[in-house]
Amino acid sequence: MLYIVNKKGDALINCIDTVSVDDVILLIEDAVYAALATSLPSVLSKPINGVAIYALMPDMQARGIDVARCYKHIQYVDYAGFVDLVEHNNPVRSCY
Amino acid sequence: MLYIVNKKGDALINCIDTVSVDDVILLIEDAVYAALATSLPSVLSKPINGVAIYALMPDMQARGIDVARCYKHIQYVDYAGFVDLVEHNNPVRSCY
Amino acid sequence: MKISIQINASPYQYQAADTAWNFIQAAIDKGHEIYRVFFYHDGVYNAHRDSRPPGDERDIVKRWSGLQVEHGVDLVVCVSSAQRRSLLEQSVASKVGGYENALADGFRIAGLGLLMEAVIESDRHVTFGA
Amino acid sequence: MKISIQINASPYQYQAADTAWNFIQAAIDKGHEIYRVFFYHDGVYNAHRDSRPPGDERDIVKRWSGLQVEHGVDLVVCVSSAQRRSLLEQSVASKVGGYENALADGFRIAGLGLLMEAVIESDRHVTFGA
Amino acid sequence: MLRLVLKVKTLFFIINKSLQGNVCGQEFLDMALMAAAFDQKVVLLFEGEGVNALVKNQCPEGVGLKNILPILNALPIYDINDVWVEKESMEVWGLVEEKLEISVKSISREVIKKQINAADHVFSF
Amino acid sequence: MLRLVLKVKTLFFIINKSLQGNVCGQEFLDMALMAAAFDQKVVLLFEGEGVNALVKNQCPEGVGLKNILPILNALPIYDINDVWVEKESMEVWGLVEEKLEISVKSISREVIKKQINAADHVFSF
Repeated sequence: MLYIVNKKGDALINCIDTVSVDDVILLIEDAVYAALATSLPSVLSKPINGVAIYALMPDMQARGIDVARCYKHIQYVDYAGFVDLVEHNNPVRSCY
Repeated sequence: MLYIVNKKGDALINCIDTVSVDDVILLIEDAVYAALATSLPSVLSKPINGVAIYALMPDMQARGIDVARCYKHIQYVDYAGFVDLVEHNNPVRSCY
Repeated sequence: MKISIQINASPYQYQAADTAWNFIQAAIDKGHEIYRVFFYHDGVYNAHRDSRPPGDERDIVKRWSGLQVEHGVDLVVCVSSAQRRSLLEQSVASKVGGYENALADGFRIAGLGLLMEAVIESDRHVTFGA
Repeated sequence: MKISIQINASPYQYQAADTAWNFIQAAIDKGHEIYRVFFYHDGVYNAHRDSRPPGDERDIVKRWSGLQVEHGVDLVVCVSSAQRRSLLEQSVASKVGGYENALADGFRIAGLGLLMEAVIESDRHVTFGA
Repeated sequence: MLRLVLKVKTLFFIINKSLQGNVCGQEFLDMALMAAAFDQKVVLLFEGEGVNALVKNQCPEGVGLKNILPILNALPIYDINDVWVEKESMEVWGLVEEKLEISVKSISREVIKKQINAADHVFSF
Repeated sequence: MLRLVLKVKTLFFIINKSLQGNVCGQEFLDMALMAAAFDQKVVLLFEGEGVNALVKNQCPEGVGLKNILPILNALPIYDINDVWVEKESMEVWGLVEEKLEISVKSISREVIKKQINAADHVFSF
């Protein structure tokens, strides 16, 4: 199952509450801020067992987010990769 | 200073981060759910020193929220009371 | 006291327009003056004449128009927010071939200056957003 | 594969319409079929002809129209969402005296049945919201 | 509704926010009703904050809004019989079935998740 | 802009969310510019997640959006010189002034709060 999350507040928290092994999370739009390593613990501070977490690179670049400042367990895709994630996972759940 | 908060996620959390003594928080619309006592700790579980917290009763009733299920340190106003809070506090900050 | 109101959210999809309306009624009942209601961002959708909600639901656009008729409240729609969101001033619409009658009764279209004037003249400014 | 898309948010105020558009371009580039784009809730504001953003910004409504012309993508606006949000079908507009030309080129207005048909026929359904 | 549909898909409609205060909840339920009219397998799932949408004694009329309880009560008429609530969310919000307006199936997160994973499409709002 | 305004009010414009991805940030800054044109005392405050709006090297053009950095750079031209960031938020997000596009005053939450309490109006979006 693919979760597409576009905000880092409740939308992401609710998503994390229900993910399980083999799920994939894609952070888009303002949710990419959740990829940033913060000084306080944040919802994505730690890897989630068996869950792949991606962030949409064009939305990262739009916001000037440097990959070097992000959690190491986050992976990155462009829009073509976004399409691939949709192709290879089903169902698709949008969290917004 | 009066905070008018209409959602219980980031909007309320950011508000709680910056309130100080003599501030007033008014929960409206979906933020009234934050008045409900939950089994897990929630952002309003505990009173905040010197900060009065109100919930808009018509929005509570619209959602079938029983005052008996809410935290005891929450107070209630109707729209006339909402206007009074605006009259007696300044500035007014909307968090949404 | 003098209160100015700002509406930043579209009607129906968010409760902002409803909450603002109930607040304004209560403020007027208490003898306060609503100096102006300013519609900004997606709030401009509150002023589209052609909104036709089902008969068993409140008509938010008509309700605003009624507020202007009954209490003379000044309803101002931001011109630049409005152009992006398909609400054209009559003169612009006639020039570009758009809908000349798009704005509902009781509203007027103007610039951000009218928001600033309202805020400067008012004791309180209350924003209702999404 | 066949992908259907649903847009639930207004343009400009939210990134949903932009993200969806970029996604659709990439999907078409990869040879997938966009079975239908269905505009629901405030998403119907994407179909208002009179939207006039400043010249240095993207024109979201025109961009959708272009998608229909270039790739034949079916753009469907939900009729009941649309009526609440000031977008009337031509026949209704002519009856009630509204804007008969409100719908931008390339869109059509229809019922929720067309969303269901799209979902049943498609391998994937992706929703973009506020 | 008489209609020739060859495929039957399993569609989850997930409510994890408030249904009140705006028209989105109503419009979301319309989608589920239409899916049922197309003879699809429809599951309506309430989880997270969404479970609060089911409580009795909602009076949105007081703030001029439409009540969604009549739509919930009419679900069986539209052949929507799979109305699930997430057990864990009920506990967090201190809800028990007697406090709810309609009868639902209380199911654990883990079991729900397995079912969703096997669904064809998931709708949210 | 020549204009007779008798009252000067202190107006806080608080940015505590992303300025990118939509037109709201731009429209919000327009409000601050207009307030300055009316000779009001304008403070633009970045706090919480909003501090991220100030970082260098934003490329919204890649997703077809407008860049807001030119507006931020033009603030002094519009006589907006009080651009504050909350110190604590900078620390949470791991930001230092060199990473920001424009020069700002880094101020503690406590000091900011006292100033806001004395303001006439607060704008948020």
